[in-house]
Amino acid sequence: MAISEPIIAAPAHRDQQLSRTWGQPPGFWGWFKNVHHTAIGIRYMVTSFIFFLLGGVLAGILRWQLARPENNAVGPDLYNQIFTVHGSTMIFLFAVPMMFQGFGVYLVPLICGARNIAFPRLNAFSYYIYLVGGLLLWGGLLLNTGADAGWFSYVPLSGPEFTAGKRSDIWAQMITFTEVSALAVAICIATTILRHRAPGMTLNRMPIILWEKLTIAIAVIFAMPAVMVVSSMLLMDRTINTQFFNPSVGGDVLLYQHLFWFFGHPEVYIIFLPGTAIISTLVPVFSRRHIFGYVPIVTSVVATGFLGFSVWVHHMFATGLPQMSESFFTAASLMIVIPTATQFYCWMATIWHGRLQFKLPMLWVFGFFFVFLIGGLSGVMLASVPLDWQVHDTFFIVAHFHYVLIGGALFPMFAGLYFWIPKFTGRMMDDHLGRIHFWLFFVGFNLTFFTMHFLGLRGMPRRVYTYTPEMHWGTLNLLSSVGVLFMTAGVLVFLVNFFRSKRYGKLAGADPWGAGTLEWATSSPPPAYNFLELPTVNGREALWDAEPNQPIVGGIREDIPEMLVTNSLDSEPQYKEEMPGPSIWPFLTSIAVSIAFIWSIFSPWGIAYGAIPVTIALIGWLWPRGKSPTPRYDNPRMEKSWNG
Amino acid sequence: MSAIFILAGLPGDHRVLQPAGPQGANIEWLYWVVFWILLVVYVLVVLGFTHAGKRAYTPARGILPIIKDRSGDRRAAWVVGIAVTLTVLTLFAVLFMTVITGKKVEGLTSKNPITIQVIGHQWWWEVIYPNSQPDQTVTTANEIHLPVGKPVVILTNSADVIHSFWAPNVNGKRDLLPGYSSAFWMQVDQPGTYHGQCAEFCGLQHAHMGFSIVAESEDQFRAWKEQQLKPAPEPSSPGAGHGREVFLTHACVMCHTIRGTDAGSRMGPDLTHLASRNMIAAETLPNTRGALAGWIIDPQRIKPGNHMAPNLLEPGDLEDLLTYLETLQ
Amino acid sequence: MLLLLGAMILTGCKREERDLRPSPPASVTINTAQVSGLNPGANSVPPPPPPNIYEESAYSVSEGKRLYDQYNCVGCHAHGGGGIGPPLMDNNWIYGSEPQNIFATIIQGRPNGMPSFRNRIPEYQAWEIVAYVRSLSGLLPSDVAPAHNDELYMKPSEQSMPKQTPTGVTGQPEKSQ
Amino acid sequence: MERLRERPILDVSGLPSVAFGRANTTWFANVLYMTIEGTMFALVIASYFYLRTRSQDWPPYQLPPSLWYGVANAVVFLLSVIPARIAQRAAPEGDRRQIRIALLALAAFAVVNMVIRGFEFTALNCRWYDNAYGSAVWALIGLHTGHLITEFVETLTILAISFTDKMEGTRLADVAINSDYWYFVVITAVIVDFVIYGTTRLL
Repeated sequence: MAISEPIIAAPAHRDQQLSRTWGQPPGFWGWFKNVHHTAIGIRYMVTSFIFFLLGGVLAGILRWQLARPENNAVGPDLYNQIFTVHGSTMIFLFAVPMMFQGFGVYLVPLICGARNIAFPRLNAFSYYIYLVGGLLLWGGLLLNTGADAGWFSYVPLSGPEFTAGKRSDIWAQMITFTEVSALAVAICIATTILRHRAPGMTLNRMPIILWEKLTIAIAVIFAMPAVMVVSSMLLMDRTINTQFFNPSVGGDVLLYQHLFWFFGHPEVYIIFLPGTAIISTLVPVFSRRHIFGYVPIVTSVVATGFLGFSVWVHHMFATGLPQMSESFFTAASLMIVIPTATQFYCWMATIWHGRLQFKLPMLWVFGFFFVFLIGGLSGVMLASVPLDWQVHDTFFIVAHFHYVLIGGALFPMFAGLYFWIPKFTGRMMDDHLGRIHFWLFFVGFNLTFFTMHFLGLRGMPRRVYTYTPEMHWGTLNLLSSVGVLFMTAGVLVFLVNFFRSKRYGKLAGADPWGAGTLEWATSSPPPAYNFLELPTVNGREALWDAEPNQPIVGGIREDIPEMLVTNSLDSEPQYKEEMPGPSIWPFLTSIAVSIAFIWSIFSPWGIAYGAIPVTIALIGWLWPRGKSPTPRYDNPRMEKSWNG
Repeated sequence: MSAIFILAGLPGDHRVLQPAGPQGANIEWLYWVVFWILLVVYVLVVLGFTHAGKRAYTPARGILPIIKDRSGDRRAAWVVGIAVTLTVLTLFAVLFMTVITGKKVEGLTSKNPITIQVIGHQWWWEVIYPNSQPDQTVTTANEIHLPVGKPVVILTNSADVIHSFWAPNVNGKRDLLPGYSSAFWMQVDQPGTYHGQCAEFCGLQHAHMGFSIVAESEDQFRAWKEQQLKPAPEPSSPGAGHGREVFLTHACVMCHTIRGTDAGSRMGPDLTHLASRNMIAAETLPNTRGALAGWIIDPQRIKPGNHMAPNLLEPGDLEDLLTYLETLQ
Repeated sequence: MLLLLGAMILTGCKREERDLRPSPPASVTINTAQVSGLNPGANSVPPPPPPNIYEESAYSVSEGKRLYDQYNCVGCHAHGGGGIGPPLMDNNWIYGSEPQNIFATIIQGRPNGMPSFRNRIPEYQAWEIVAYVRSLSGLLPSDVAPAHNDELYMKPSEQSMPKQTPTGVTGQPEKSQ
Repeated sequence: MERLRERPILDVSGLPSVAFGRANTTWFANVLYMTIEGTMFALVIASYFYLRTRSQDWPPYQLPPSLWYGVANAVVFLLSVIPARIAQRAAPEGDRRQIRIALLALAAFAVVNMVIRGFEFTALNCRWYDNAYGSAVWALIGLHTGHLITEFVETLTILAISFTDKMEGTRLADVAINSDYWYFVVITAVIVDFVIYGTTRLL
């Protein structure tokens, strides 16, 4: 591409022109037509945070019930529903939608220097589908139809014979909803990262957070189909009498576990990798230097994504597998420690050779180091088969995975929120309240979950609704329950902080942290068109490495929503694509799809009849409308290229 | 760190860490070795981060400029490289110990062992000492007797959903999967009673699905088995006689077996030697007259959702029934 | 969406009820006259039967199914197909298809082989079995009828059977044979 | 953010607004979509073989399913690649007449496929509720039929668009992408047929 210079500076009316082109319709119906990634990203974050609060309330009830031996706060039936919905909510409705979809949808296009996400309508559709899935699960719980077979709903307990009614069906369809949503977002994010990066942001210069989002998107694409297949099998076993899991006619209960954990373990990394990505983004910013070991970290992220698919059997050690396969999966599970350890050492080196500014987000980053490490190390114990035989399915496991998931996702999430909320809202969060939040949460978290290690070693299995006083588990359980109060207080402080700062917070400006990625090159919050001048990139930290007169992209039409498409490897400009504008059809399609899915819980014909409105809505969505400008075709060279 | 020991010192036993047999002991050994290794790793990494933080900490209100100096990176690369290598070596050590411990735990064997079949039910354990002659087969529930110092084979399967057989003092757990029957070995060296529990979520009463392992000397074990083989004695008193009548004409007979009477249903636990057991209702209640009475009248209050129906017996009938059940030594 | 939620609220609440400490419906009295005659009070107008609350809960019906198997109803009636005893999955009812008719059959027994289970099967369990037996011939809505069991496949599951209109609903015996 | 400083410009005004083949973002998304669906097929096929290891004989108590409809369907599928390819070649040329003819032929092939598929279902040696084998077979064929119907509707929609004046620009690229998806349906059909009809005889 030719670089011509110089041109006249941006005239003010371009802002108006771009706002008209990229703006989203106002009003009630406008909300349903909005397809801009910042709006959808915020919706994902707010919705999943609400689910986080709801899931937390359930956790509080669980701890209340377990605080004393032979407590009678909730009976076994309700307890089973609550812990199932708690787990399912936190995994499917909070962790993935927050860490992958929420942060990803909002930040990826900005970090790429693009004006919107690829396939914005698909992206909007994914949000509605996710929302309906969440409402389905919670509507079920409120109607005493909450799933009650655990968040992994093993057959035959969740199967046709042992779970009467519609509880497991609702769980299975909730899975379908959330996975369709995650898969749609995976397509949007992968395409955005590989095809809409700013010129100059070659693969070798891609910020680590983009590498990680790309890895997750690909992991989602390979992992989520497994859980959709297995939840569909469960649903079919329950509704149309297929026999996948019926041992007396050739079905197999372990098939369920294999398929579920083939999804389930990558899922852990789908939740944890965004956490490390936030750490890898924040550590250099607050150490005031480029990250140490870019290549090892990127390699580790990608390797984690791959290795995540080779360890699922370690969830099934207690089923009595052949010793060879046990040793293999132990080795694989231990191997996955290596990339994570590498990242830890690289972060340490970055801080060591940097100039540490211990601002609020960094407090949470250090919290992550100390807390996640415990979970990671107890994970080494679990990878060891004989130890796993002892502590599997006990409170030791409960402690472990809360250290991994809260340590590996929630601490980075709060770090990320304190870091990016100024970008989302344009105002700074209060530092003092943020520190109170941290210490309350940190103390409460460790009190609640560290004690559970001991409960596990003392023989307390997970998912018991009560226990007898003779077991001597009472004191530890009480301590654990007290910790919840601290955590709750911490989260309340966060909410207060958020709503206060949203109104009264100090204005953030474009770049309050002196960060290096492109989302800080535009105002906070970003305008409807994200960037007035589309940037080009000269290094791994786009803003730190920019030349004094770093070129900008010119020649993109501003009267239609046009975006530059670059190639995957070198981000060389390839062509300019007109992006779809606001539309009600994604919403209508999501309603049609929801009707089909929910109907199928009650009758297998739901899918068949429900497909008709879905088809109509899809045709309405895809049918070309309005007057597009005359397309501009490339020379015959193009025609050759797609054949190759 | 001190918090760990304070918490660890609370009353009650660390069942996993108080092994009563060779397998439990092997696993306990592995636990402590891995624990200390990991503790050292944790302390080192935490020290690394705090030291790095202290070293690099720069008090400043504003935003500091970016460091472009890369002189330290070469050395850092070496350090990181060495740290990663050490990590890999540590993991190899853990892997090695895992494999040898696994082999030891699974390698337990002997000739002509005692075989015990454990069948998981929602929410109790059926225990059978199989024999080719039906009248030499012992069937009991929730209480596994075995001789100390001898490896026994546990054959498992499940009658309904997945359960998991776990006696933490003795060995790790093993899932009971419908459609699969698996066998594993177990050995207890110290005489005593050890608690065990279902470890895989199995529905409403997963919390109350315990069992106990009673390890006793060879002679005691043989005597116990002799006793268990006998059919129920004829009632010796009129009260007990009427109690048996109550048993056979009420709901009891629909689900339970008492060998030597007409009661032969296999839905619930075999009650032929009910009085010889320490606990009832899958280790939920002590086997006392009062507890038994409460259990018979309203089992749904004690274990809501379990498969035993409430029995609204006349007080006299209940007393006689209890008297009869107490004769089932 | 709202409509669906509404539908769920209407059908959902009771369907998922799990009464773990059941007490039998108190008002039910059994018309002993039914035992003696094959055609009880055809001309008199019977009082409207109390609804069997267990038929509204999927959990109770599945409990009924479990008890049906475990109390060995299977021995004579098979899985509804009949054998020594009459089939239960068709719409011929010798003693009537109303819940209290079937309940009386279980509790009191019937001539020609059906034993009395009085005292042996607690009343609430009998009602659960009644609910299940009625589901066998499609008298219950499909969302409470149980799905198939994990055993050898014998017949379509209760929930997927067509709803039948029994001919003997008034307690009128079917003229079989 | 007003940047008043003068800055050099990377001028992209000369770039085209349509790209065919790999350059196209929708092509890329379609590849990702096919990866998702391909993973699903792979998992269902893996389940089929997993269940096979849990059975003494396979298919249980039955002869292998009769070959006739499966082979017929595979042949029709393979032939249908021709119109799909013609449509794909015509798209970048902008030859709308050829696109219409090719898509019509493709839709016709899809109809034939669906009819044969209907017979295939009735001729199977099992029902989905008979046993795990039946469930796996029906799930495999059912999954594929779902894709077949989806692709048929998509082809019809594009066909309808091709009769309007909207058939230009990125819609032409969609024609080519639609053919890619049809190849996917054909490849999975052959694999599914091989699993159901071939492996029971050969392995």
